[in-house]
Amino acid sequence: MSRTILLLLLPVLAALALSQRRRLFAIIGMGVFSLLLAATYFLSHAPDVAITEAAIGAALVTFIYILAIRNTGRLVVVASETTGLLQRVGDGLAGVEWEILSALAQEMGLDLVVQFVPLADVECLVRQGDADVGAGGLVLDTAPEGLVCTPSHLQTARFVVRGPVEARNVLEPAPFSGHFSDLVESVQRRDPLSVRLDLARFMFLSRHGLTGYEATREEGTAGYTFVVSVRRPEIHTRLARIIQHLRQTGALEDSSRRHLG
Amino acid sequence: MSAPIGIIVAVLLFGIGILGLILRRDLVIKLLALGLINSSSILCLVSLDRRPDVSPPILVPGVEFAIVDPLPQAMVLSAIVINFAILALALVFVMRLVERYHTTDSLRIEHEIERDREEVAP
Amino acid sequence: MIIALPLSRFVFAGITVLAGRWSKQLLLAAHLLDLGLILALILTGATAGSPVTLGGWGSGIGITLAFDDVSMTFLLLALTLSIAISLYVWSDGHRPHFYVLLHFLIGACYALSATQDLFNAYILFELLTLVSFLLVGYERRPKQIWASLRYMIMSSFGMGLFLLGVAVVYYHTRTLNIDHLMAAVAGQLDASWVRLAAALLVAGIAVKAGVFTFSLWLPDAHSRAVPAVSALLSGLVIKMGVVELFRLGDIFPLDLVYTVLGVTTGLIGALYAIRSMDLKRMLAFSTLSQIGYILIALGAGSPAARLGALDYAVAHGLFKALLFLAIGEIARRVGSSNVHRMLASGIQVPRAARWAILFGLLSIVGLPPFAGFAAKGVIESSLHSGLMHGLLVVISVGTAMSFAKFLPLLRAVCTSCTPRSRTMSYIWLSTGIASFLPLALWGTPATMTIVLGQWPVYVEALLAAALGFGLFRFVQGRKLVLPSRVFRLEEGVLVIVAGFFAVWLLYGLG
Amino acid sequence: MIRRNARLGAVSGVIVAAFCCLVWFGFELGTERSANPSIWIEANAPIGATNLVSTIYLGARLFDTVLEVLVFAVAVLGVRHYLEEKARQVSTVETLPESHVIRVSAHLLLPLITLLGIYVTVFGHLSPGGGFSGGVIVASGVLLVAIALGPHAIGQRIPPERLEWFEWIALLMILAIVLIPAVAGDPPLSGILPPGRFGRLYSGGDLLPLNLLIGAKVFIGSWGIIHHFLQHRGEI
Repeated sequence: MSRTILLLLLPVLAALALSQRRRLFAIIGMGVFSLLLAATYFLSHAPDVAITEAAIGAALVTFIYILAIRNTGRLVVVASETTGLLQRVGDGLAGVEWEILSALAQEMGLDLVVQFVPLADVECLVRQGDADVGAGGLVLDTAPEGLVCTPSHLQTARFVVRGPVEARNVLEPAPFSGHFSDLVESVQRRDPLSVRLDLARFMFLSRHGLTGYEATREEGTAGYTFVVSVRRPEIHTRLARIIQHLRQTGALEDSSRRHLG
Repeated sequence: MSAPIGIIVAVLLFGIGILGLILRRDLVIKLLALGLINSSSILCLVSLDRRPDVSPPILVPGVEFAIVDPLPQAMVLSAIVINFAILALALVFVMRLVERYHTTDSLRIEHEIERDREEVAP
Repeated sequence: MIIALPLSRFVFAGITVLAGRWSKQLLLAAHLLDLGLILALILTGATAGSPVTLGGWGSGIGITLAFDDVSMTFLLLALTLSIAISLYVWSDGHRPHFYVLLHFLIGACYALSATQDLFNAYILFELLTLVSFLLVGYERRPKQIWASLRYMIMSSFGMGLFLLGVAVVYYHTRTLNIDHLMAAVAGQLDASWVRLAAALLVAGIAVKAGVFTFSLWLPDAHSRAVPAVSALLSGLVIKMGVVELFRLGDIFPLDLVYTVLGVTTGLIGALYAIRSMDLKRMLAFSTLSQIGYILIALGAGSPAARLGALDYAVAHGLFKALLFLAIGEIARRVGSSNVHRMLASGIQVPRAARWAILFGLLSIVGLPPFAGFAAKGVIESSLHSGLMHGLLVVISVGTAMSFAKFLPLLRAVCTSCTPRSRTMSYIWLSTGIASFLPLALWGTPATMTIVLGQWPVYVEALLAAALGFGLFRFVQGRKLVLPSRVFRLEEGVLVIVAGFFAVWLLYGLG
Repeated sequence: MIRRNARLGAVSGVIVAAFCCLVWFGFELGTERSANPSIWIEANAPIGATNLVSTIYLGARLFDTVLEVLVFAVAVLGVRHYLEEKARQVSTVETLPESHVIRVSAHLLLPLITLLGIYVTVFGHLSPGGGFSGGVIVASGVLLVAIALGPHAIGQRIPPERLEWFEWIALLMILAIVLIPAVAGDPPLSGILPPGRFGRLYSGGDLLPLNLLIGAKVFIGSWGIIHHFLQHRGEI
C-alpha cells in the first residue's frame, strides 16, 4: 500500500523537478526523488538496491551536482560585443556598460555572467527569460513588446555605411544585427554592404579602414539603453537608479572618456 | 504485491525523462533527465517479480520461505554504478564546455561551435 | 580460455597505469599474448561453436561466452586493427593514458564479440562507449568535447531503451542467455511483447551501430577525433553494434527491419558523403552507407548473405581504418581536412600515405582483387530479389561518387616522408586488404569460388566504379542542400524514438 | 534561431505519449512467466552465503561486476584526465566558519559513517549491502567532513594522488582473483577460497575478500572524483 503511494508520488516529483527554472531546485528535487526511489526499492523487497541507490543516486550524485554548479545566483547579461561599451580585453571584460552592469551585480549580490550573442538575438533571449539584461550598444527608439528600456546612459548618433564605392549598391540600409566581429571582417574584405550603425561601432570601423565606403550621419541623436524583461521590474528600477547615480557623480563621463576617447 | 504498478510508473518516468531531455535546453537539466531515464529502466527491472507475499532474498539458516527473484536486483546494482560513472564524466565535459563558451544552453553552444574557427590540427 | 583474452587486456591496462614508462613494451607484450591465445583457440578448436559458461555455473545461471564464426571474425578484426593502431601511434609519443584506454577498448571488443548474455552485453557496451568518449575528447578541444558529450547523451539514452527491452524479455522468459531466448521465443514470434522487445533492443543497439536516423552523433564524433581514434571507432567500435545485431537477428525474425534500415542508411549516408567536402566527415558518412551494406546482407537472411555480411564487416574495418589513418595524417600536415584547402595548400602527400589512399580507394569502391570486391561479390550474388540488387548497385555507385574526391590527392606531389612505424601500419593494413581474398577463399571456399566464377560480378564492379567517377564530374559544381538540423541534440533524441516506432511497425509487417 | 519553437514541444509530447502507450500495451503484463528463484538457492548451497544477491553479484555474474568496477575505474581516470591541467588554480571553496560545534561534530561524524560503511562492506555477503555501497558511504562521509572543515585539511590527510596507486593495485588483485582459477585449470571466474559455514562471517568463499577489495577501490575512486569536483567547485 505505502509502496503504491510512493510509486504514484514519483512521477509528480520528477515532473516538478525537471520543470524547475533554477538548476539548484531541479537538482534538489531529483535528490529527493532518488531518496523516495530508494524507499520504493526497500518496499519492493530489494534492500541491496535500496542501499546502493541511497548511497549513490541520492547522496553522491546530488553532492556532485551541487559541487559542480554555481550556487550563488547569477545575473545573466546577453550582449553583442561592442568596442568601448562592452568588449573582451584579454580574459576579462571592459567598457562603459561593463562598469554599470558590474555595479548592478555588486549591488544585487549576484555574480555577473556576460554572454555574447548576435545583436538580433538579444531581445528574444531577454524576453524568454534566458537572460536578465540585454546590453551591448542597443539603440532603440521604442521598447519592443515584452521589454522595457532603461533611460539611456550614453548619447550616440546613427550612421549609415554603404559601399564599397566601386560596388554601386543602392540597397536600403538595414539596421546592424549579428556579431560585430563578422562586420569588421566583411569590411576588411570590402564586401558590399549597407548597414545602419551606432556611434561606437562606427568609430571602431572608421579607425580600422573604412576607406572606400561612404558614411552618412543620420539626423537627430539617440541613446544607448539596456533592455530588461517586463517581468523583472526590480532590475529595471535598480539599473535606472545606478545610471542616475553614476551620471550625477560624473563617473559616467570619465569612463566614457577612458573607453571611447 | 502490485508489481505492474511499478512497471507502469517506470514507463511513465521514462517518458517524462525523454520530454525533459528534449525540451529543456540547459545541459545540467538534460543530464538530470538522462539520469531519470536510466533509473526508470532500473525501477522497471526491480519490480519485475509480481508474485504476492515474497520476502527479500536474504536466506535464514534452516527456514524455508518464498523469496523474490534476486537476479534483476544483482544486475541493477551494476546499472546504478554505470549511470553514476557516465554522469560524472558528462558533468566534467560540461565543465570544460562552460569554461570556453560561458553557457550551458545546448543550442547556443552549437551555434558557438559553428562559428568557432578552430583548426583541425593544433 | 576465451575469457582470458579480455581479462588479460584489462590486466595490461592496470599495469600500464602503474608503470607508464613501459607502456609501449606492455602494448607489444599484450599483442603477442593475444596472438598466442587466439591461435590456441583456433588450433585446439575445442570450444568452437560450443559456448563456455564462466565460473562453472549452469548455463542458465552464469554468463556464457560463445566462440562461433561471428565472434571469431570480430576477434580477429579487433586484433588486426589494434596492431595497426599501435603501429600508427608508436612514434607519436602519446601519454600512458592513451594506451590504457586502448587496452580497455580492445578488451571490451573481445568480450563483446563473444558474449551470449544480454545484460553482459549492456555492461560491455557501456564500458566500450565510456572509453570511446574519452578517446574522442582525448585532446580536450571543445569541438571534440561537444561531439563526445552528444555521443554520450544519445548512446546513454539508447542504452536506456536497451535495458527496457531486457526487462521485457526477462519478464516473459526469465532468462537472458541468447540460446535460451531463441528456444523461449520460438513459439510465440508474433506475440506483442516479442514485437516490443525486438523493437526496443534493436533501437537501443542501432544507436551504437551507426544505423542512420539512430546514430546522428556519428559524423561529428568520428570526424573530430584524432586519426587513430577515428580509425578505431569507424573500423571496430561500430562493428560491435553490428555483432549485437547479428545476435538479435538470430533470436527475432528481423529480416525486413534490417533490409529497410540498411537501404535507408546506405542511401542517405551516400548522399551526405557525396555532398560533404570535408574528407574526414565524408569518411564518417561513408561509414554509415557501408553499414547499410552489412544490414542489407543481414536482412537477406540466407547463410551465404550472412557470410557476406561478416566478410564485409571485416573488409570495411580494414579499409576504412586505413583511409582514416592516411587522410588523418595528411590533414594534420595541412591543418585542415577540407579537400579544397588540401589541394590549394599544395600539400606534400607522403608517399606511403598516397599508396595507402590508393589501396583504400580501390577497395572501398569494390574493384578486384581487393577486399571490398570479394565481400560485395558474395553479398550481391546471395541476394535473390532484383530490387535489392539494384539498390546495392546504386549505393556502390554513390560510394564511388563520394570517393571521386580522393582522385586529386593521388596526383599531388609527394616529397615528404612519413615515420617508419606509420608506414608499417599502412603496410600491415594494406596487406590485410590485399590478402583478404585468398584468406576468405581459404575460409569459405564454396561461396567464394562460386562468386568468383561469375564474370558479371567483375563487370558490375568496374561499371559501378566508372559510373560513379563519371557522375561525380556532373554533380561536382551543383550544390544540393541536405537538412543539417537533425544533427542537433534535441532532434537527435526525438529521431531515435521515431526510429523505434519505425522498427516496431516493420517488425509487424515482416 | 535561438527562439524556442512550440512545434518541437507539441511533436515530442505526442511522440512520447505514443511511446508510453506502446510500451504499456506491448508489455503484456498479464502473461508473464513466473519467477523461480529456487535455482539460485541451489546454486548458492555450495557457497553458503545468506545474501543471494551478493552470491549472484560476486559469483554467478562475477564477470559483470568486474566490468562494472572497470567502468568505474575508467570514469575516475577520465575525470582526472579532464580536470588535472586546471587543478593548479586555487579552489574557491568557502569553508564554513569553523565553530567549535561543527568541528567536533564533524570529527564525531566521520568515524560513525566510516564504521557504517565498513560494516556494510564486511557483512555484504550476509546482509544487504556490499563493497560498492560501503565504499561510497565512506567516501560521502569524508565529503561531509571536507565541506565542514575545508577540503585542504582532508586533502592533506587523505591525498587522492597517493591513493590512486592503491586503487589500481586493488583492481589488479580483483582481476588476479578472477584469473587464478584459469591458471589452476578450473573454469575461470570460479572461487578460489573454500566455502565456510552457512551464515557465518567467514562463508561464501571469496565473497568477503572481493567485497573488501571492491570497497577499498570504490572508496578511493569516488574520493578522487569528489576531490576533483571540490577543487573545481561551482564552475558550471
